[in-house]
Amino acid sequence: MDLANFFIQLLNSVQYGLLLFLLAAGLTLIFGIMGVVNLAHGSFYMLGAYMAYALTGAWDNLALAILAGTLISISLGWLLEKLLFRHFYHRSHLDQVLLTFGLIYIFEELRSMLWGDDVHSVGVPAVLDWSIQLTDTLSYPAYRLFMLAICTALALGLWLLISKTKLGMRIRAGAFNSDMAQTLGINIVRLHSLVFAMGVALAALAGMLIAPLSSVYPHMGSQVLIMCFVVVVIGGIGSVRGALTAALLVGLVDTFGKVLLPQFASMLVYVLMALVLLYKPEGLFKQ
Amino acid sequence: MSAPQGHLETLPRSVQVLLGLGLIALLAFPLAGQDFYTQMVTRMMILAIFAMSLDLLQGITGLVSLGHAAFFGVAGYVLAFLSPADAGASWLTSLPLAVLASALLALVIGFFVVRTQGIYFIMVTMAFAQMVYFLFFDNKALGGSDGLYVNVRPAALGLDFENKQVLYFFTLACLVLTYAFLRRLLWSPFGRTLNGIRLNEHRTQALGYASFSYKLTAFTLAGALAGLAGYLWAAQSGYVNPELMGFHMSAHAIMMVILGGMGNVAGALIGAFGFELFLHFFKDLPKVGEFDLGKHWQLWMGSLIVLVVVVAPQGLMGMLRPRRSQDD
Amino acid sequence: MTEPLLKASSLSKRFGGLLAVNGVSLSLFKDQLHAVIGPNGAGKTTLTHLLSGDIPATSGELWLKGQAVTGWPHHRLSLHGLGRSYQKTNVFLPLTVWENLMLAAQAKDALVPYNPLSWFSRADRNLNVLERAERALELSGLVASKSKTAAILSHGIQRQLEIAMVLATVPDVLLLDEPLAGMGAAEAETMVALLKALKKDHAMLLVEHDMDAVFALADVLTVMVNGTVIASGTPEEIRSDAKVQAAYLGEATP
Amino acid sequence: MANRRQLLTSTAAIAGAACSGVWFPALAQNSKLRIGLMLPYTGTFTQLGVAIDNGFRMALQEAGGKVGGREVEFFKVDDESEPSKGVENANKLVQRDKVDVLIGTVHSGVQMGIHKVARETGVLNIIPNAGMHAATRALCAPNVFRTSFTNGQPTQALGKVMVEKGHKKAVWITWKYAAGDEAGESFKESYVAAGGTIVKELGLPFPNVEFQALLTEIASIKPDAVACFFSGGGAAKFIRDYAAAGLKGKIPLYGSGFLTEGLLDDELAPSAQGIMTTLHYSASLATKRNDAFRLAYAKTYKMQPDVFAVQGYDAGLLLLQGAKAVNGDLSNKKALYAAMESAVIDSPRGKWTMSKAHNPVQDMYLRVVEGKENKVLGVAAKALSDSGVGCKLG
Repeated sequence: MDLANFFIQLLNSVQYGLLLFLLAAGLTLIFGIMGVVNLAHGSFYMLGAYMAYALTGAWDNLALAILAGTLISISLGWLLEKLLFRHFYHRSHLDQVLLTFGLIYIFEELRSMLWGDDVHSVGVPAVLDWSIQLTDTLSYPAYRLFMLAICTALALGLWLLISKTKLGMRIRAGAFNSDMAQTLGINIVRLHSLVFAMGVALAALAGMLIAPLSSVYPHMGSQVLIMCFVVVVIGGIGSVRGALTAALLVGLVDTFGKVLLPQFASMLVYVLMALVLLYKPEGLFKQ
Repeated sequence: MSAPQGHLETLPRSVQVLLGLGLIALLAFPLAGQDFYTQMVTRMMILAIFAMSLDLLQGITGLVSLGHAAFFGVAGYVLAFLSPADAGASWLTSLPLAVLASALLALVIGFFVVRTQGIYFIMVTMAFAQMVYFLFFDNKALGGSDGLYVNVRPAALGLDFENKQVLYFFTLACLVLTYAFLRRLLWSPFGRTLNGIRLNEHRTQALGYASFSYKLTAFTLAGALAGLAGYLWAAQSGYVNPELMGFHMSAHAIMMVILGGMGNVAGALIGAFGFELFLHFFKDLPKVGEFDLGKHWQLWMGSLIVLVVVVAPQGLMGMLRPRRSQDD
Repeated sequence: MTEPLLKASSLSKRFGGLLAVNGVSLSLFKDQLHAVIGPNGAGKTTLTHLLSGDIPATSGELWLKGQAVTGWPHHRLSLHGLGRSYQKTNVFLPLTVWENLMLAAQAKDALVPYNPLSWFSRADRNLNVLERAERALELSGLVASKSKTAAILSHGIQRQLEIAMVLATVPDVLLLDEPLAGMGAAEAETMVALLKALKKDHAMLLVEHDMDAVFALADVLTVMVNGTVIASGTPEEIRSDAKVQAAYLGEATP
Repeated sequence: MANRRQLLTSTAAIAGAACSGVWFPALAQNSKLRIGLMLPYTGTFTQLGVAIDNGFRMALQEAGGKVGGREVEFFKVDDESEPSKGVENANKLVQRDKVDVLIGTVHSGVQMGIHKVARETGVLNIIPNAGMHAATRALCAPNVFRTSFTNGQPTQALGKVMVEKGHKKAVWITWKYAAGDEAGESFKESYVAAGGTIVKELGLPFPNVEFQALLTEIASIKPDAVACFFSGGGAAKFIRDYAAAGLKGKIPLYGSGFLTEGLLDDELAPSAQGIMTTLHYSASLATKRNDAFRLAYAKTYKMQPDVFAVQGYDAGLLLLQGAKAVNGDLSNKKALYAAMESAVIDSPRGKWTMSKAHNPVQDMYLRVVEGKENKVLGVAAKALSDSGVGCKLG
């Protein structure tokens, strides 16, 4: 592996890491900050991807589709929080596991009834449909560079929101001690619906943004689910900075694992997770 | 489940009667049932043993393992490895070896995972189970992604598992023994201490109990019992594959235990039978006019699970237990 | 004086920048109650945690019944006769009083967990465990609420249960962290009587704010301020010690 | 299942249903032929399951809905592509519904479960897709026939083609699981035999679809060509990433036909132009038989058939021929199997016959993606038969 190749692989690992952060961002809110074990996170990601496919099919404009899709997923998140999740904040993690496992079944079937079971692809918007020549044989798709920018912006935005803004402070207070936050005049009920809706929207947004890169197919959510939990847990539950660091770390291990240690590639990420949890039982950046 | 249940060892009358009747039904069942249903009920009993083994961890010790299927699958693979191509291995030797293999694996993994707490325990058990899953999935020598056959089912002491009735009653005996052992455990000093660890680990240590070795023992014991269930599954189906130790199987076990109602082992038993019966029921729903109900079994199953967790926080067992006033 | 049951020398605990306990040395002797007083944040509770092994000391040594026990984990010290109660009630709330006591009483000669005998024997049929639990029940005056669930007991009775559970482990050394906190006058009175009775054949350390109880019970008094011992001696010596008065009892009394 | 009355009634109900379900094969002649369909109706391979189901039913409809002169009754089981339930679901059809023939399935892991039951109960099993080698090699059985392919068959034809096109140094890439390994084995055999050398074999964990790292490796190795095995969503993504990485123009991509089969929609086609694959079928196969089949299928099901529909259709044709030879009495196993072994299937993919190990001996077509079609360039391998090594049949 010569130097140029190494740097390209490094770029690949950073790009995959940021992609993983985008995927796990919604989970850092719902699972990380609100403490709800949300196994249905993968289903929201899948719904986002299918919405991108359906809406670009109708309007042939990804940006518009993403806008509409985000609004739809925010209302879906808000509705789910109101109907179901509101009653589960003080329930044990096991109840949340059971609830969200049931939701996986429901969303998988709704997707099959609404959009069928075929494999689809979503077009890259024309303005981004070009590549930069890296080496004589390899070029780098602009859409992935665009994704690099989007994910970095999202990471920065989420970190700023959570740790620097008043709303962020209220969210953290609510998560840390919701009863105390309530007595200080924070409307916890509205805050929880807002944060939950944001979490669902982020998961769906990830689905819509990544759709042009990944194709759209049944059960795509379940393949992503475990990796999102790995990222959030390694980073330290509730820490946005932790999730970003962990995502980059997993991106590194996965990318170079495939190239250098192919026969152990599939186990490396889990070895990393076990090592982190045994060395720092609360993750890298425990609050 | 919201407020931790204190009394695990006492079972309400209605549940005891239900279990008694259930046992009689299971004893009589093979005489009436056709081969397929005998095998179906055998499978339910195997899953019940698996669920009870997880309940020892989840309901009694308060350790939620999302990787319990690793020990279930490994025992099945041990039987596959020990089975010669054209003859049945003797279960007299292969069963203990399989259970021992699962116990050893549980001891090794337990030594690492038992020191973590809460959510991190859930996640680290999942990580180790995925490692075991990929170890078998990626290695041709261990059967690879398509798995291995148990060519001829084990037999010993005149009990040949090729005969469905024999395996049915052998599994029933294992079910009853496992249930009795775990129920008895609840009354033992070991069981009481595990219960204490679940309710308040810090004070349990303050009283003089080395909670680490208690939790490790419970984890190993649960791994061994899961191995028993995994061995029987492999003996019954004759085919083992990596999915037996996959994430889905571990989540399935957690579902059965929560659905049934945690802690007193009977909940896990009822949860296992209930979960499987509902699964079969929804899948065999007929075609009503143009709308094939059976095809959308995932919708009905998902809705049922959500309904149970919203309506019955204590699981199915909660519904059987009369609303007890606090100071019983 | 005979060998101290519990001896600590220059125990310290640093939390990052804060030196919560700074080089504290003290000894507890049989049939003697050693009270530790001081303003809030003086490090009294942290000291009890260092002695009981709840938290590891940054430096310093510990001897229990003549044996060096520095760095021993919490449960091992407890098994060797060092019982402790907690400032914030720390019992098994969903269990009844009797079940709490049985679990405490069972610890003394519990088999190792991986010994199958401990899986099969009946916990509630072990005679000396029953006897220990019964004794603790009577001593702490909880016979009336024996089968009540701990969660629904009044705060005072829960504090009594806290002490009863320590007694059920039949310790030689007793560390009591504000046993009278939040108790009504009557309950406090019975508790002081109980503690006085316990002084016989136990070495006791009492952390308490209730000065009447302290001066009624203490054989030796130690005053801590900001993590260090500023004075130690008989109650009379402490009462007249200038340093104590300046730091703790407000203006010097005439 | 909440209370004891409900648990007991349902257990009794099952027992009762079981007794009434008892049925005597002796009355086979006039009663309906029981056909079991065990296919993925949910999960990642649903699209394939539905295509096979459609193709199979269409074959029977075209023959007047009768098999060997007998009315037909269908029994469906959703196998969810879940290997751990393979044996259980197969037994549901064989032991509970007492089917005469079991058509199934797609996923190799589930096929292992079916194969176990087929070998133990002797039920006639026609495999419409799963390409696992064992079923028609070491573990072949007289009552098991396959109308699709062995995992290695398509790539067996690929080696010679690539060498003929002047690609002496190639990279092989696929998922590390059974189907990928088996496809890789036979590609290596054929490619090396034809004089090519495999510069590197790349593999990634199944079902990981993050190809970027390995595409970078390929770009740095600069082989003459790349050969691969991918299918479904992963295949679509591989094509997009391969094109997006600029490799499309520079390093020609070859693969087993499943890389492009049924995936060439408006979004993906541009990235797939020029990809050459070998498969035993193509939608643009210009034969009257194929056109008639495609027209009938489009009319009946309002969608375009793919190779999986053809494999389901051929399963129907095979069953029809076998049953006709024993005029419906499937219990006459010897004559039935003899007829099926010697059957000549007039399939939309072209006529094919059954090998000794009960796997199709069929032409492998070389196809290239032009527009939204896999245009047929010619026959890459004439009447290609799987080695069937280790099979003691015939």
